[in-house]
Amino acid sequence: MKPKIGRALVVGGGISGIRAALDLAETGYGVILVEKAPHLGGVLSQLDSQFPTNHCGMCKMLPLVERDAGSQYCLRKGLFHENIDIRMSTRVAAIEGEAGHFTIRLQKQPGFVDPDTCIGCGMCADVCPVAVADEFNAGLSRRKAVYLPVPHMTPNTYVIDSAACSRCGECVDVCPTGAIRLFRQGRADFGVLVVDDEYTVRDSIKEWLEEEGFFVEAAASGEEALDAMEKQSFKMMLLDIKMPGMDGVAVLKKTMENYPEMAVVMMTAYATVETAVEAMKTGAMDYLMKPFDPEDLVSKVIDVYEVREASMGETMEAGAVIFCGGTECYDPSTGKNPFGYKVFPDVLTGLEFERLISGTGPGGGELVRLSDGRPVKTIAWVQCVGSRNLQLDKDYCSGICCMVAIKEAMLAKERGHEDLEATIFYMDMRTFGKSFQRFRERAEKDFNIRFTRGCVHTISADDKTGKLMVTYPVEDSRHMEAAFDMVVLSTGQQPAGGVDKLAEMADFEQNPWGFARSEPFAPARTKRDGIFLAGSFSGPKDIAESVISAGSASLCASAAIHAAGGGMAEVDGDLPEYADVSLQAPKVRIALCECGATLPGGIDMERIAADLKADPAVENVFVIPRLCTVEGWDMLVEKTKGKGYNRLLVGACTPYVYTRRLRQLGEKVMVDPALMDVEDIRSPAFAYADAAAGDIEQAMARRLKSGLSRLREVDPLPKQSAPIARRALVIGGGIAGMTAALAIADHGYPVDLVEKKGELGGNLNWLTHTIEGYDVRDFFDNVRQRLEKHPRITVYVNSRVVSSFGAVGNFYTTIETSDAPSRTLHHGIAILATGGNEAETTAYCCGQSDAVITQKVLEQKISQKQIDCKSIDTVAMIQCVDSREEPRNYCSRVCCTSTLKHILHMKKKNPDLGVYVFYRDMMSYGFAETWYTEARKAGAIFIPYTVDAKPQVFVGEKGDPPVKIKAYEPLLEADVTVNADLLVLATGIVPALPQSLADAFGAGIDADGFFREAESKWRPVDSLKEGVFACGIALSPRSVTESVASAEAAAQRGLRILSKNALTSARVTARVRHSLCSLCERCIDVCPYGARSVDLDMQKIIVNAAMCQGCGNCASECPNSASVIDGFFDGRMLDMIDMVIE
Amino acid sequence: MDDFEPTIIAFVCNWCTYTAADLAGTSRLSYPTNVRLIRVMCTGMVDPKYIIKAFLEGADAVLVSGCHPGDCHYINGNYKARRRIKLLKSILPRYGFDERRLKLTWIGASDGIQFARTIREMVAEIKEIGPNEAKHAAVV
Amino acid sequence: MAKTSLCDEAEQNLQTSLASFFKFVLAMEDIHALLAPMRLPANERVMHTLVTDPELLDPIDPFAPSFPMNAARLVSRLTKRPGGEMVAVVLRPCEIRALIELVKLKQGDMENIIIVGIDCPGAFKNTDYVEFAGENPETAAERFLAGALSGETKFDGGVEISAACRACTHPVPQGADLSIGIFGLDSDRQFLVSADTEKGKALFDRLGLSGCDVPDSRREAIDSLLSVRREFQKEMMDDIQKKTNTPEKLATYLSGCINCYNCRVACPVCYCRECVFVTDVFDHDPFQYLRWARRKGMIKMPTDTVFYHITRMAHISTACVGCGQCSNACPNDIGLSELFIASASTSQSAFDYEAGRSLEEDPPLTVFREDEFDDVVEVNH
Amino acid sequence: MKPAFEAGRPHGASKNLEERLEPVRKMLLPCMQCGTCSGSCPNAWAMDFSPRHLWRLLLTRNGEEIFKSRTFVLCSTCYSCTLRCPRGLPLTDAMSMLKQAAAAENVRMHRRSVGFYKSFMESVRRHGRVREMEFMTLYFLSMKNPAIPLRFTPLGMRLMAKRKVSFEIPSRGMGRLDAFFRKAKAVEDQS
Repeated sequence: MKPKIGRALVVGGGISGIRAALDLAETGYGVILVEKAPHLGGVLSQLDSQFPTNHCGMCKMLPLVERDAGSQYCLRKGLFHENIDIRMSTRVAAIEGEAGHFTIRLQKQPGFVDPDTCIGCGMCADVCPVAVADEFNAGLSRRKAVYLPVPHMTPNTYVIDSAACSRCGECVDVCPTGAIRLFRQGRADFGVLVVDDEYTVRDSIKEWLEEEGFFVEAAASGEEALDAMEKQSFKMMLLDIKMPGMDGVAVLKKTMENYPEMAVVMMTAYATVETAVEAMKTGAMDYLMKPFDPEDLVSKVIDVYEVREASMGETMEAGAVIFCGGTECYDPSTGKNPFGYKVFPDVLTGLEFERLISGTGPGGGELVRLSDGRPVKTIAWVQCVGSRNLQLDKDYCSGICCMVAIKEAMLAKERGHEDLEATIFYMDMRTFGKSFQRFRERAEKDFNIRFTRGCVHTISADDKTGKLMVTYPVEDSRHMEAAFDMVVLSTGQQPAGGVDKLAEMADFEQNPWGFARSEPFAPARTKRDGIFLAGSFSGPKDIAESVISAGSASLCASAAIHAAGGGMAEVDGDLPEYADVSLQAPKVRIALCECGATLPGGIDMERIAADLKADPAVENVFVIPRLCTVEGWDMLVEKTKGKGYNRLLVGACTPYVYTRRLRQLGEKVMVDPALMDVEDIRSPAFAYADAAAGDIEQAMARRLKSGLSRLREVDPLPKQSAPIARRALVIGGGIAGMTAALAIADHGYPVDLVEKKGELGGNLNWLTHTIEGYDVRDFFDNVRQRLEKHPRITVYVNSRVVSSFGAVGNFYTTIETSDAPSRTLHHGIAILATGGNEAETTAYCCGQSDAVITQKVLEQKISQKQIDCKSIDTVAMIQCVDSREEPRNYCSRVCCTSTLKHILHMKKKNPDLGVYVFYRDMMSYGFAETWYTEARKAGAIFIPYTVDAKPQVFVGEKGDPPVKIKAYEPLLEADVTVNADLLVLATGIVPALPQSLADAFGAGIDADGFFREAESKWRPVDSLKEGVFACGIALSPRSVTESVASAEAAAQRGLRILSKNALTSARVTARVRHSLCSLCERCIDVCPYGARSVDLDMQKIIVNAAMCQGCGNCASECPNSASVIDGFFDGRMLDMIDMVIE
Repeated sequence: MDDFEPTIIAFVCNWCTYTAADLAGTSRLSYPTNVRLIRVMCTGMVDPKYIIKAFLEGADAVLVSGCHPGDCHYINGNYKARRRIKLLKSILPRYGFDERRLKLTWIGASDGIQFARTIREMVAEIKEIGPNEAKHAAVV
Repeated sequence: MAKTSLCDEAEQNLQTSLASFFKFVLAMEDIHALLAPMRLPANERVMHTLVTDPELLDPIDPFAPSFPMNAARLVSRLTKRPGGEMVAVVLRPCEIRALIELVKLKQGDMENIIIVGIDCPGAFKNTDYVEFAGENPETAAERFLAGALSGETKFDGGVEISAACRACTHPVPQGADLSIGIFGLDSDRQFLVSADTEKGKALFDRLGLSGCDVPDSRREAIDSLLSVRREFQKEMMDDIQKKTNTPEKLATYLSGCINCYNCRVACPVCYCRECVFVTDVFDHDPFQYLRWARRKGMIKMPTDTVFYHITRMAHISTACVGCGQCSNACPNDIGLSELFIASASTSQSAFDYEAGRSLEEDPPLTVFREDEFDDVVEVNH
Repeated sequence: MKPAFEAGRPHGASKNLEERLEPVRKMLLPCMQCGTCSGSCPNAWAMDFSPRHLWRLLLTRNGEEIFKSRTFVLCSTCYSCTLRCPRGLPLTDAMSMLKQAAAAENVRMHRRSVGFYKSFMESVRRHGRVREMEFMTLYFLSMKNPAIPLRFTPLGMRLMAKRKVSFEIPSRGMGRLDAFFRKAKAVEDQS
């Protein structure tokens, strides 16, 4: 393991938090990942299916190089990485200091179940008498007060919902491992002294507090109290004011002198309130007026206790902090609730719908009406619920709901009743991401999902049919009523609760919409250095953009830590040298955990042990009562100290838990952890709960035997490692390329930047300002200056890549510069940032008249002051020119915002200017919606058109208006004519990524010419070929700020590799046994990662161990086991099959 | 044979179906003990040899189960697995290994219920078909 | 359009005119060697021989009913690595088809060879050929063709054309550069040369062959041969199906197997350098054998014989060209070709694939489409 | 189909009406034509244009069409649209402003409705509440058409039978609303 050169704090364990943590961990930093919920995954732990596959795929985020450092299982089960320290149920209480050197205080929520001891048997939930709505299933089902927060986590331990728990203690009695401590240790240490002369008062208070687990003493007088304090230490005193002898105030004074830390609450009758108030000046914390409610008193004590506990929270240091707090869904039951949410049971939110159709959902995935359990045959989605709503002060678009609704409709079609009809009611279908438009069309054509433009305004119930009646306008001003079995509200995103408090605590700002505010052109930065933002915490984002933003934030965090000199070194010692046992016969020692007494009755571990001993490879078998306890683990260490064996098999519960611990054990007893394994023998007892003990025993034995067979074959081979060139090549000198180059160079690695044109900047050369009013030129100048001065960046203008070969770590790329000899660069990674251009068009008379221009020309004319807005009367604009229909069937994402920007600019210059915009769907996603509203407020008229009835444009003759646009206005149900002085066309973006360049690096190109990501959501800037990344417009159409984010993310992905001296293979990696290989190259054909190649000179198949992910497709394709996967050798697999059939 | 309890060998992919099986376990969905799980990294790793071996050793059915199309952790291993199953389904029935004894399913990580149901249904179906003849015959 | 020419030299018989034709071919400047079946000097066996001197071509004997091995393997050796010279190779149709499969598996290369395919009336098993050739191997081809071309399958001494050949539905070469046809002609002296590829046509022109139409009699002869063969193939497959349709019957059928692996050595498309069954994967420990024996009460030794044959089907049935060499090679006379031909017919049709049909078709298991074969996936929603 | 408007040269109403429309238009600029107003309007069935259509006409400067429409006259001021508008627009106010514009500019087509409103208010002003007989009389007089009262006779008879229309002259409210009306007048004059 490499030295950790610093540490970062990631706050929030949703997708962006996981991504940011992994990015930093893979780069070698230590990460503390803090999540306030008791599980990771954020909202995605509740969503099983994501566009575009409509399944999952989250695991594709896991590390690809040095895989062994991280978990190798479904991310829904949890996350493990040796550099990531995960803290669940924890909040950040304070952040002090400055970038590079923050001091952070964490506060853990009180937990009643010890996760290290809980074995997830569920006996507690069985006896728990309290049932409440289950938030995991969006409240559609019920759970107990002691429950599993998510069903699929591993290890999955129970937690207690403190608010719901009645403290009855049933679970404590039944817990087989004693993991539940309802009255936690902490409270027993928290001594409370009750001082009152009245016996009944002090006795009942004592009783109430003891019930809550506190340690309580009572004193009948001031003198007694002072005595008691001398004998024992108390943290808190409840003190009566009016007492015979020494009164409360006197006791208080004395106490404050001797025990200034003591929290004193005065108890007073009405008559002495003033005294109590006076007492607070003396040092009392608070007062309670008699007679008081026991609950008030108890909660006051708990408050004091928890505040004190929190102040004792853990303090740690970190160089940077990334906030990934996500968002929350709008709750439609608040406010006017026009859709009858929670009034009609069949009106659901999107999240509820997804839970309903989930296999882990309340009905096991059956799509039925919640009102009467009948199958759903008609279902409607209502868009923009809690979004684009000025009344709710939500003048933004949540950006994700359109695609989510399409996905959900497809899922309903796939999983629901065969005749199911799905309708989506929308205002603008915002398919603004890569491939979204085609996805929508697939939904329409292949899935027969109906898209109806119209804002639903009323939902009522038809008592006779039990159906919901949905009323909506149709475009010709009439209203339609349609009946549905179920209505799903596409609820918008809103800032996560508590953003304001976090903002105050961490000193970052909020934007006008309440989300965390990021800096101009720096989407991950806040105004406070070292504090960064990722995911939808700073505004609604889909998964791909969240993942990109997480990369961007981790890059910034890494830069901050790097700039501060690396911070606290946490250098691990040398790796222990284990003896080479490859020539010894396998001798396996087996440890079996009895799992307390939780296994079903009649299971005899000794019988299993005897069965195993029959195998000659088994050296010894011993049983441990409970491995998960400290004593149990010590016993294992003790029992594995002796010699005589060379492999260790442990039969216990969840194997995932043990990865880290086995490593420690190995170091202690000097047995290579690679020769140790844990076999799960606990789940047969769950899965076969109804079976006879003998059957379960057999099932457990079979598992152990298969583990045995696996372990017997394992020979730890020396890891292969190959040195790498720690240098980057960035192709394209636009904003994305420049940003990526700077990001990498700032980390100390040399960068070659190749630009085909004579100057850097790309599209920044003509953009002047953003819609927010930020100056693009200033920004550009800044970046360019920094880049040109940077000692580690070499810029090659007028240059292009001629050829490239090699693989991650070692690429050799030849570039050609005009008027100079070509040269070959040796680099470890490549970033393609070749950008794109505004598309050219001949549609709508473009090119026939000066009055018809594109957006880019307009921007240039405005900046060069060639247009006098005051001298013209009317401007028309047409959106989606040649876009969102074949062959260029994608949304270019930036044009609608550009249109709004131009409108607002021109309207500012000339408020009387007539502006008419012909559009299909205004893609003013996110906060751009506000500018859409502003443009309307400025008086622009927006007229929708469809592909079937596009506007017609006529260029004027002499005397006529310069350009005339005819179109159909659906609301007026009439043809309209706009006589305009200027027509501006939004032609969209075309990529500039040549096929030959992509081929040279083994990168893929999609149907539209953009870079093909390894995975559109989970690996949005990677190529399938490791070491090749893309950013900016080469990836997909995006704004300047979005390009910066993607460039930083791509740089971060590259730094992961450059930060290593050499790339090392993982434990499960493919190898070729050359003496058996016939060079048929079928393995090369089936390798999805391009990790294999044939070396014709050597007549060998070469496996790039860093690129190989160990999927084993090569091995199963190879007819004679010449290609093998370490850990899955055919001989072992066959033996294992044999073993389990027995 | 009333007391016939089929033996089912299930090759499950590490990412999806293994997780689903785990989930079925932790959700305490009970399913028959007949299934013997063998975890593989990817269904694309399941060599036809393994399946043939299982049948010859007397497995009454073999299940290969992995990620849904498009979801394979390794991009496309499940598609390749599908071809291999297609191949075996064209060969094995010739020699009396009923086509229904070999199944390929896509069971995602959160489909614990489907996993349990698939096993239950498979056990019921195989009970109808009866035992694999190779179980007792000296066929190796 | 193919170019065709009828060679018909009145004063020569088929044997001698073929010899002169191939001498002419080998005399071409850019053809450096010829690989063709020749009677070896001892005059007993007909084997593929690599000839560089045209004068030595007299004993060339491509139509001898001898098929000691599938020569695709030999062509693979000549072309597997770069640097070979141009060789003309004389191959039976099944050899060409096997070669095409091997080239797809990178075990050979077409660039430096000219394939001269021949019409194939079939051949005897090795032992039968020796019997049939007897004292006069030089007349064996003539005697054989006299009967075979008129539909005979049984010959003097009770020898019979091998089952695989009788079931073969590809008697006419496909994928050859030049083809030598004898079906439907006067086989005593006539043969038809046709060129199907660009390479073949160029050679055809340089050989100065004159063009002609294909006689109708040829088409008729081929059709009738095919219908007889298809019928036999069906019978054969039905028969094998009956004999092996349960695991136990299959085991009985294969009971003579002694793990000699001759069949896979003889198989032209079993291209592995070393069969997996002889690698460490099957290097069992003694207690494993006992475990198996205990489980089933008894096991046949050597073990892994049924396993081996089914695995071999999984490995090569999509590439099997039905040449019958497996049967030819079996020391214990197991009818392996029947088994494999039947299995190949289902597995190849499953993928709409035909072994040896075209170089353009990828072997079924090296490719996939996202949208296919949903029939083998259980749907569970 | 006749072009509904030509940009730059809108089919405006008279200059005075246009001036009165301008503040309404400005008020409704954020409208996004979602149609929630139309959907929630209980009188929409009787309207010639739906409220959404009306606002669209307003925003596209088709003033002439607006005053040909009876839509705003049929607004019964229930405020459903205002309550529900996702843009939070004061749609009911906008309807009232249109009514006032029609009254102030004495738009021919709306004279009857204006007369109705005026008669109603006059009766209220006089008595502090509406006096049905007087209200009817005032309304019929303002119509200057003797046929109208005859047309309403059967309805009147039925209302009288049910004692919905009274001949009695209540005196308690007389003059009590004067201050109220004076203030309203002053506000109107001011604006």
